Amino acid sequence: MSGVAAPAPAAAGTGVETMTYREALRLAMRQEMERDERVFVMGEEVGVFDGSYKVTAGLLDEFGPDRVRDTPISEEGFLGAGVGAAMLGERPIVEVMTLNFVLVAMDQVVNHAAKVGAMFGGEVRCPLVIRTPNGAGNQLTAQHSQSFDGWFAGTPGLKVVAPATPADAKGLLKAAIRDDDPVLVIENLPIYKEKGEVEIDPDLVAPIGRAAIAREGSDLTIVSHSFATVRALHVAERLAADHGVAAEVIDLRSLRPLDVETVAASVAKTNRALCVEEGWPSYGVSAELAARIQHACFDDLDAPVERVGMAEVPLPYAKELELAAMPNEDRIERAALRVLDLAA
Amino acid sequence: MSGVAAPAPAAAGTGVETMTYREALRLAMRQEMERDERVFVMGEEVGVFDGSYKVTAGLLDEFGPDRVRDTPISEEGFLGAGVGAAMLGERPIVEVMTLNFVLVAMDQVVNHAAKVGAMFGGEVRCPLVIRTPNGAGNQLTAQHSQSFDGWFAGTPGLKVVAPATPADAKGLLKAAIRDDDPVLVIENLPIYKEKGEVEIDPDLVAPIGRAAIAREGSDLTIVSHSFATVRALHVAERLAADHGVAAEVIDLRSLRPLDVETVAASVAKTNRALCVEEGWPSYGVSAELAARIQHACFDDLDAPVERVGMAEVPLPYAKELELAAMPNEDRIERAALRVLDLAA
Amino acid sequence: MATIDSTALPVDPSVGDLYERYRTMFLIRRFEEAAERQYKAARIGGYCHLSSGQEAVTVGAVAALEADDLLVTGYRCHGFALARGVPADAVMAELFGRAHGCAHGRGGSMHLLDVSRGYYGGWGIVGGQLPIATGMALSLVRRGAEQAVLCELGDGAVNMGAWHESLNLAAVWGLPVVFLVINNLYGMGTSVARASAETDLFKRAGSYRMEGERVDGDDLEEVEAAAGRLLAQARKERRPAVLEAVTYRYRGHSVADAGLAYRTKEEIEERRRKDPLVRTRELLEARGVPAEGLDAIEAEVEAEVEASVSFAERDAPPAVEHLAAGMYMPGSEEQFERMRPGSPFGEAELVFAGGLGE
Amino acid sequence: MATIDSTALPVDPSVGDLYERYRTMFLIRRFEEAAERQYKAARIGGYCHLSSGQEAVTVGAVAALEADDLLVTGYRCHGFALARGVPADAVMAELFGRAHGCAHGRGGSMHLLDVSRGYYGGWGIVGGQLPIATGMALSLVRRGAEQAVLCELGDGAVNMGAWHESLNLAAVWGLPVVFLVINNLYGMGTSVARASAETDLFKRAGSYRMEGERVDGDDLEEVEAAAGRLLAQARKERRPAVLEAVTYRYRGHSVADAGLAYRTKEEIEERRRKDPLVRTRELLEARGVPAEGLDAIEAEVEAEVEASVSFAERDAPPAVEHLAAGMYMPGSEEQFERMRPGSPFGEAELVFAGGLGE
Ligand SMILES: Cc1ncc(C[n+]2csc(CCOP(=O)(O)OP(=O)(O)O)c2C)c(N)n1
Ligand SMILES: Cc1ncc(C[n+]2csc(CCOP(=O)(O)OP(=O)(O)O)c2C)c(N)n1
Ligand SMILES: [Mg+2]
Ligand SMILES: [Mg+2]
Repeated sequence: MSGVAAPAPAAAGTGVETMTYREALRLAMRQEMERDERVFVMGEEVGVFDGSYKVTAGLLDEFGPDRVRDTPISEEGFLGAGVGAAMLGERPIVEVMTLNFVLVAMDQVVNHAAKVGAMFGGEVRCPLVIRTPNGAGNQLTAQHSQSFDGWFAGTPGLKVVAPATPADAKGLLKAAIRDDDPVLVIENLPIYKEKGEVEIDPDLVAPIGRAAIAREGSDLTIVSHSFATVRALHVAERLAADHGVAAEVIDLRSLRPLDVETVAASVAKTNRALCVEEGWPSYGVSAELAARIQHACFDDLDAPVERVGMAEVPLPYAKELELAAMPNEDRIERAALRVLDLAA
Repeated sequence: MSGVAAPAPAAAGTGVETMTYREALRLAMRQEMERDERVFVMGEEVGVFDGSYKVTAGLLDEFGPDRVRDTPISEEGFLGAGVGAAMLGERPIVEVMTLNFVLVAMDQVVNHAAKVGAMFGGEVRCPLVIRTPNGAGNQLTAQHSQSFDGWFAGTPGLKVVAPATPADAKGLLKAAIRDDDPVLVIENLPIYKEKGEVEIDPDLVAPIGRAAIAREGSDLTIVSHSFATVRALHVAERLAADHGVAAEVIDLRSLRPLDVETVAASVAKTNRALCVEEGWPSYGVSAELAARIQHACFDDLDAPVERVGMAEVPLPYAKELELAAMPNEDRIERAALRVLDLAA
Repeated sequence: MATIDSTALPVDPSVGDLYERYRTMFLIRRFEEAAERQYKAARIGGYCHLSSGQEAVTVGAVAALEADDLLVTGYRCHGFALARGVPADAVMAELFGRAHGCAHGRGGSMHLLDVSRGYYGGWGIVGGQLPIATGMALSLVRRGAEQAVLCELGDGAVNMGAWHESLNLAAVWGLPVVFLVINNLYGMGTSVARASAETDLFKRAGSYRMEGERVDGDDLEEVEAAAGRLLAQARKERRPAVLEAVTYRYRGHSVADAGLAYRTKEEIEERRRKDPLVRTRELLEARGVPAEGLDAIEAEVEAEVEASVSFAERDAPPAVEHLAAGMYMPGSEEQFERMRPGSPFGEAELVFAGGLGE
Repeated sequence: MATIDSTALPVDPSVGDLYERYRTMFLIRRFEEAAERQYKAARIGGYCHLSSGQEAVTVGAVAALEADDLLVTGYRCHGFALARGVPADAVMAELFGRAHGCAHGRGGSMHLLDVSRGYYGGWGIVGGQLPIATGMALSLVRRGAEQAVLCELGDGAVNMGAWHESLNLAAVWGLPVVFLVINNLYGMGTSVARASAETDLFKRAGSYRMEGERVDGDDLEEVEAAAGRLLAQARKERRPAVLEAVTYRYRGHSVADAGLAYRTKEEIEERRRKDPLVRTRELLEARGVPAEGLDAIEAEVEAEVEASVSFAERDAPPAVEHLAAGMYMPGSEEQFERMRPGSPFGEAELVFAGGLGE
């Protein structure tokens, strides 16, 4: 690759800082762009506008317009351009404003990026990163509130991660950038402002394919990813306080590969499982989880696996309807009590 | 609707004829086009070329170019045009050459057709039919062998049917055309040539949302749809002949709505379930099935629900690899024996 | 709606029309200002895309529609709904997410509609409305109707694949649709020059042997005349067309955007000096309409807008039991009946028990 | 590859090039005839899209590439692979689905490639290759390379949204890519006139202020000259362009299509009379190359094609244990390790045990 330098030694940096999820993503990009000239960011409004959700704020000033590239509104075109650049060995990070808009570029993701490795017999690779938030909230309505996470996780050839904490946002985005395969990094709208501790160390990378035990417990396993993990942790507190129940929360972090081992080990201990997701559960991520759990833990389960997600409607605008439709903490708690045979 | 007449009484016709799945689809379209002027067919090569898989053969001659409309290659455009026409009360049948190509029109299907009813508060409807085959076979390779059935079945606002027999191909396509909501009719490439008995009666419509018991049995429930049902029936014969096992085969016919009741009743009887699909099982249709079964039949199950589908790779070209990857009868039989605790 | 004292007006009937258009422009401006206040008071949620500055093209283009023509737009659609005659009450109630909103509180700001007025929405995916408008035009041809579709989009949307596919279909099939490109110089923070290789957007019509025309989008009469001519051609000769109207949005992309990261205060100020409302008012005065008559509009419109806010405040939110209303045609419940057993979702009650109708 | 007895040839070195091109055209013709026979004998599966009749544009355009330029095509790509120098053995083995095929038996007829020769595939979704080629051109700019990308597509593909988005990106960013539109008059059974509102396809370049040119695609030298000029501009001035080459495919869309439902035998016969192979041969003869020298090619090429068939026959199929080879980068197995427990799929062994490398 003439003209584009190989990775330089990582910039120095240590310690732990409290920052938002959004800032953690930005830190990951800055560190990787400093480290490796092949990394560049491309998408609508990532530059002059500082990112429509401000994730890329300041990067244009720091890295210039060649490496922080504003695009016309044409997701199919620029996402496909990311595939092509990646096939030549670049490390493009393509930001799509929200997961809803990936649908206009679906063919490039599923029929192209995901196929490069296998279809050409391993002769060429596609180290592309696609970053995009899923999720509802703020009354954004039917066309702007969706979570298609499972569709991509069900596509061989892709890898899919969905960090739930600022630390994982940094670690997994860095892992995705360094990965030699196409990785979809699912962010989330309400989670951008969540804060957490993040290790600054530029060499620290979170492993793809490893779930985390976000909270230990012995009575019930709640399996979740992305913002649902934030909800699950709150519910776990409520369950402890109000019902004396010790819920274990597994944060999947990665949807493909899926860490069934960690989930199964937890369920083997708690004997009860609840799967929570931001998207529609029918044919969604929680379906795969329930299917895996019943298979891996058939003799361990004391109750059927339950699922909670978005109500199965195109999300309506009115606040009252939106709240009722979302996998809110009340609904999660009620489902948990059902699994625990504590339902009223 | 000035100029487009309301449904006329159905053309006479009775009796039963043996015909291919392809012919049954054609019969359904002919009958509905005769009955209702609002019905028209649109897609690539549906007219002059007689359909790339010959489903629409002869319709252009019979109904003329206004009602059998060849389109440029622009799925997003003409599928969206179908949405618009349907919103004005037409009954467009949009043929997409294969399900793989729906990806370039995904936004029109999921963000538009599926949203019309709810997003506009019921003020306008979208009685659109999308017909398209899924499936692999014939070495069509990674970009032409996919089954995304679950993605659409997981989209509130859509209905999804997937007939496995010529009789259901006729009955369900007619039901889809008469339905007031957008319906995706998933056909299948290898199934087009399958033959079966079909009632000619133009008033006969198969109900959406009702699974069929394709074969009765007491030892094991095999749940499948589309071409997987054809495979499952063969395997059921083998299981009977070689192992004395009486397998019940449930043909789902409809994926959204999903007839959980029929599946659950069968599993309550057999205590064992195997889910088979043409697509990738991870995050696929069989995941939802296994999740539903473990929930509805928790106390009935004597073994974990098993799943068989396409190997989780972009389908390779070489015949040997393709065969190994497909959910072929050997693989289904082995999985069935596992569920039955008869595995070697 | 506006009560014009005809004795105070010159005889030329076209002045009456102009007066009416001016009033609508004014209504849009004041309505959106009120919407912004309500948004900031957290009584309106979601995105809120204002069109202040774009009133002339909005009102002029809609004025060129016949009563039975159809209208399809993007998400910046408050003005279009009002111009098409959707009552301010129904629009404001929709922004408040209330039951008597024009989409029964389901659509919000981006998904206004009124089928009784041939307005088929308010769509939120950039470019997504183009194939739909094209299909509506196809349906008009199929039934031999002498009607046309007006399809609004922004300068940013012309770079989407849907633009290309729709225009080609419309042209190759000869469909009665006019694509109205509102070129307000920016798509979010991206100027036309940074987004489009051909900055004369109307010229892109040439790729489909389609007529393309550019007008000053702040000149109400020019917009209406051009739209009228192209819509007539569409209706009578089934010739689709592109009409590019150059204008400006004063506010940010949405209420959440200050709108200054990508353009200067001076640029905005300069455009404000050429405000289409002022221009139109000057036109009316030049044609002899007394200033008092025009001032009267202000109070009248303000009362109308205020009334819409109180209407929306008083209107009830949609009932949660009807969460799934509209999703499927009533009657579909039976199809879904057998999905219930083993349903692992707490919301099953919502979807089924509430029924699909309202 | 071709051994030319230079004593038998005139001194003009350009004749040597022409001779070489002619030989490649001949190779493509014979190779595809053999492929068709093997397809009918069921030794080749999938789709099989032949390009007989299109050899001049294929060979002329590829001849204009520098060694380090890049090539991206659609699915009708046997000719492009051969013209770019991929050995007939590797192409035929791929069609047979064998381990030493250029895509190791994974891609088949539609997904040929050879990265060592800058040929990045053979893609099967109409229009899908355009954004990818555009991104490759972007990468060339990023690294300051004086190289260009040639991206082939058909007349049917110009109506896809991906065309529009890619051309706009290439133009607005100034990318070194030439879009070669092979206009063979039909996309499957649909003529250009029924599919495209603008039938002079090259004129669509104008929508992006891009240069567009049309050539006789059966005139080898005209194609090569135009492609050479546009590629040079792309490399040196970063000016993308459209080159439309009008030609004809003799055979059906694929081997499964007789190709007669949408066109007449007479039309095909008329085009065959102007066969680019004959035209190129006449050119060589006119420039003094003796007929015997040209006849000799035939035997030589036929031997090469036959050898490729025997090579493919003898080559082993890919091992089933390596079903998942290439899907993920070797090393990813570890990431997938914890997906195994509870894996309900009989194929887990295939995916994991076989490993991802080969
Ligand atoms: C496919 C898609 N991509 C991105 C967005 C996010 N988005 C909403 S509006 C907009 C800008 C559109 O600009 P323009 O077409 O000029 O219309 P304007 O906002 O100026 O009215 C963008 C990028 C979207 N809604 N849909
Ligand atoms: C998006 C998409 N739609 C449809 C098809 C099916 N298809 C394959 S080739 C083809 C015709 C393409 O015609 P053209 O671009 O003129 O190329 P040619 O076959 O003439 O080389 C079609 C419709 C496809 N592969 N991809
Ligand atoms: Mg704009
Ligand atoms: Mg062609």
